[in-house]
Amino acid sequence: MKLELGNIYIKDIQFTEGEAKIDDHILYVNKEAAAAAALGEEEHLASVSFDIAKPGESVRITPVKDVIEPRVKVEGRGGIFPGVIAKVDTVGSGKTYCLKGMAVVTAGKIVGFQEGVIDMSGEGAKYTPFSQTLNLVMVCTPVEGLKQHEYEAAVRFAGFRLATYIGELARDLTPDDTKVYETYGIMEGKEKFPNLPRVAYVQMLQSQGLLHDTYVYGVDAKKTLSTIMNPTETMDGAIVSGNCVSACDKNPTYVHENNPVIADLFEEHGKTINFVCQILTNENVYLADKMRSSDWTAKLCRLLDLDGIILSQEGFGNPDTDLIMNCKKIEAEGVKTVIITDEYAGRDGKSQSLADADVAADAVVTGGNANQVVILPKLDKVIGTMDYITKIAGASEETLRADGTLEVELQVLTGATNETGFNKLSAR
Amino acid sequence: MAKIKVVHYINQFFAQIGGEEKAEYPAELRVGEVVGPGQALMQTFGDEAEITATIICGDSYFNENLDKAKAEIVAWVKEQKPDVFVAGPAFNAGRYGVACGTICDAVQEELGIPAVTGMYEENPGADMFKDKVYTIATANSAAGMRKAAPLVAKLALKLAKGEKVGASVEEGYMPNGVRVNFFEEERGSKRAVKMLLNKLADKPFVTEYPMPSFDHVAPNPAVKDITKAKIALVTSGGIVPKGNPDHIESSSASHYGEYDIAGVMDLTAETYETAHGGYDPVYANEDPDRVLPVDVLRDMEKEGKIGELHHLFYTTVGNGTAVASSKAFAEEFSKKLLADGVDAVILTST
Amino acid sequence: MPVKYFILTNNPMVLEKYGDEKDVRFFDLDFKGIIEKGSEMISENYKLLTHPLSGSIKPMATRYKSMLFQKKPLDKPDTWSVKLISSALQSLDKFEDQSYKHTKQNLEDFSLVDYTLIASAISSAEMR
Amino acid sequence: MVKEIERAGIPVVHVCTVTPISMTVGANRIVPAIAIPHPLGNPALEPAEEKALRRHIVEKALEALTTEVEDQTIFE
Repeated sequence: MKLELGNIYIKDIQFTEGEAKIDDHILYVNKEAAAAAALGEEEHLASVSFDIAKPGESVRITPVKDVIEPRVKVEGRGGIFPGVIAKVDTVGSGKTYCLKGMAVVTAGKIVGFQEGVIDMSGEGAKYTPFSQTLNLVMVCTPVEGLKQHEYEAAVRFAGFRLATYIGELARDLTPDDTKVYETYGIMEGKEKFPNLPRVAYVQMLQSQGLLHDTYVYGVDAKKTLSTIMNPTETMDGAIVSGNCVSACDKNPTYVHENNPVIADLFEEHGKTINFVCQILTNENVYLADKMRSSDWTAKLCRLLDLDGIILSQEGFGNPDTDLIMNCKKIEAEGVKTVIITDEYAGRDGKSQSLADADVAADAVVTGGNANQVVILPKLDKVIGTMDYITKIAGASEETLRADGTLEVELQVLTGATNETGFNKLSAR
Repeated sequence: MAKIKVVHYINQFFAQIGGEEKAEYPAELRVGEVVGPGQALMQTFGDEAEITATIICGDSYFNENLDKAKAEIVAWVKEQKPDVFVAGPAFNAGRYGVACGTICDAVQEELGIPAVTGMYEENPGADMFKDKVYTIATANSAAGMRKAAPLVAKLALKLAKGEKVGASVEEGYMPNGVRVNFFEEERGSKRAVKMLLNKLADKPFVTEYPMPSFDHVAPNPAVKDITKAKIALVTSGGIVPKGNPDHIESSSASHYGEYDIAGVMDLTAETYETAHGGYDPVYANEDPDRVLPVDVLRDMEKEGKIGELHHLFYTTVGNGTAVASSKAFAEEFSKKLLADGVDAVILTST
Repeated sequence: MPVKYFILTNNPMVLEKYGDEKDVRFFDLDFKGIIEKGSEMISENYKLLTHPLSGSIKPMATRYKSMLFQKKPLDKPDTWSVKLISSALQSLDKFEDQSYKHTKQNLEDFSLVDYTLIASAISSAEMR
Repeated sequence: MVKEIERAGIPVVHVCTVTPISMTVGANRIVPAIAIPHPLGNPALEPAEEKALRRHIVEKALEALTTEVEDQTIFE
């Protein structure tokens, strides 16, 4: 399967009364048109409002629900976000354009305590990757008396509709640069790279229940057995986030679209490794499901005759158990594993980082201790609302200090300790 | 601003007094003198810091007269009032490494002065003290001085100035169980791919998070003949003689009790009670045997089912007591139990 | 075949939703209390069926926790259950006690999230 | 405490009410006790019966001390 990604580097975002377009790398957004596109026939949202946050500005976005990169499929089967926005079809081949350097950010109170913070400048900006993107922020207001999970779904779909609408503006442009990604059938790959180690990416998807869900072609990962797919499918939005918890280590849709493990494995593909495929597995609450999913994942690794895998988890505590089970069982099949995780070692860094451990997990990459405390400066402007800040997981009682600064744990910063290795933050 | 004051501790060898044959060299304070590796430290200190005194002590003298040497040296350090205390580096010299760790720990605990040392990872002093004292990881011989001295000196300056200490891999000290965040050159996924490539090629790689081995202590062999064994009782249920003579706190105990039950056949409400504040004390006060089974063990002793009930029992309150303190209590009284020839322990907890 | 279970919880919503048709054992305890109650159940040889740290809401931040246990006790404590609950007990102290967050609105949200987590486990247990 | 006693080379049996905590602190030989306020007794019983119950637990403890174990074992 071969996919050509075309990158279009957005230099600025501006509102316009006129027609929405991308001209000379500047995105012009017409608020009414964008609102109409985002709302569609959605009756659960009373209104949406837009704002723009640029790197370096004294701006805080909170509470943040999801971060999405606008893309458009110009050639090949299906469309962006298959089974969610586009109809179900096998994506991952042909040609897709991505609007780089920008993101659609959805904000709004869903479950009072969960969403995270993006600071565009100051101490917090160092830790969240989304302080570096031009953010088109959409604040969603629910209709009266809407139930949380209905509101979550409404904001989720509004975000995907907006991102797709913005992506369409690039359909007829010419990308600044392109990159081709190609994977082969099992036998074909073996013939092409007979003596390169066979490597796959095993991605654990958050799937514990409402507000903790991930969707693959629109299907809730909780109900699936472990499966395999082509890594290029993720580049067309095959995996999207429905996740509302623990801002620092949940995978926003942006990370699913730009999965760093996939990108860095492709770098080595055909040179030092044969990047065979991607394996998806879930993180359910029910212990027997954990047994079944980790058994199934290890079985797939054996069936594919893999030599090595990279395993990433999403979230903390419950998934630590799946992470260790997957690692143990895959290593037991003779397949060498490297796991990527983050840590909860307490504010003083002295507690045990993971809720489970095993000697088999001898190769670990860490995205840092999410309990580390940081002081966020008082920023001039807030997009969204501030009254949840003390309620966001990790924020403590004295969070909002007299001088307006915020004393919080990294936990509250969206993407700060991402567990797919998206950032450079680490710990020792 | 005034220069940072440093006191440097070295052994007889690095003070060019002699090798093993001079290991009995008694502790000596040389004020205003920079000796041996002190010179190497000074190169990094530049004009930011100065070694105001060097303390020299033979490795045997130190380890054989532990309390005396420690007291002497801590007193000298107290006098000198340095901003930071540096010991070694000891490389792979075992007794020297243990001496460096011990004295640094004492200086930090008793004087509150930050300390730093350096040694090879397999030096016995490393495992003993790396979690208490910043210990720069060095090569296994003095050939590693050129690389080690600057690291020791830089960390010493940082500690003296009260600056935030970075992660172990940034500053060169041995991981001490405290996880510290920092920014790598490459993103996590890139590091993961490189690690996998090394692992696939059976090349060495360094994990970024060593799995805790749960510090599991393997079980001791079973008691061969229980009818000849001396059994001791220990409890975290807080059973103490009536009136709690040693005032063991009802929670977060700061010490443990050692009490003699020679001739005591049964714990009664009149003679013993519980100091434990974490549970309803009525039943334990009514009959302390319900926590510490002295009555049953005395019967068994008479029937020859056990060799002997040790006349001393050890007690503390488990409620809220810091893990580190109960660990320290047990380390101490276990030595006494061994010295008294105890063959096995029954530990009761609520 | 579907597992026979009972629900241990301190979540009023779980009691309200499942109270009359399922074996719900409700204890009005805080987060630490219900985890300790779970630990007692395990020392009475009941086998834990769900992960005590389910939900990425950090321990001590949320107030509610529901757990499924196999109805029939085993003859001695189940090792995996013991391991999971003791790791949950241990992880309690590395999180600041955030019970100040338990405003009325938040408690409803915590309650809902815990209910949905146990509901997803119940559907697995009943093989629905 | 139990780990330090074991580390010192003295076989030790931990009579503890909440066995998970005993496992967590690393005990290798564990005997479940009756209840937190009265681990080796039960006030509801007659004195003679209660002492017999206590004896039963102490015998279990001695059995644990005289049994070889590889890893953490609960003596029911």
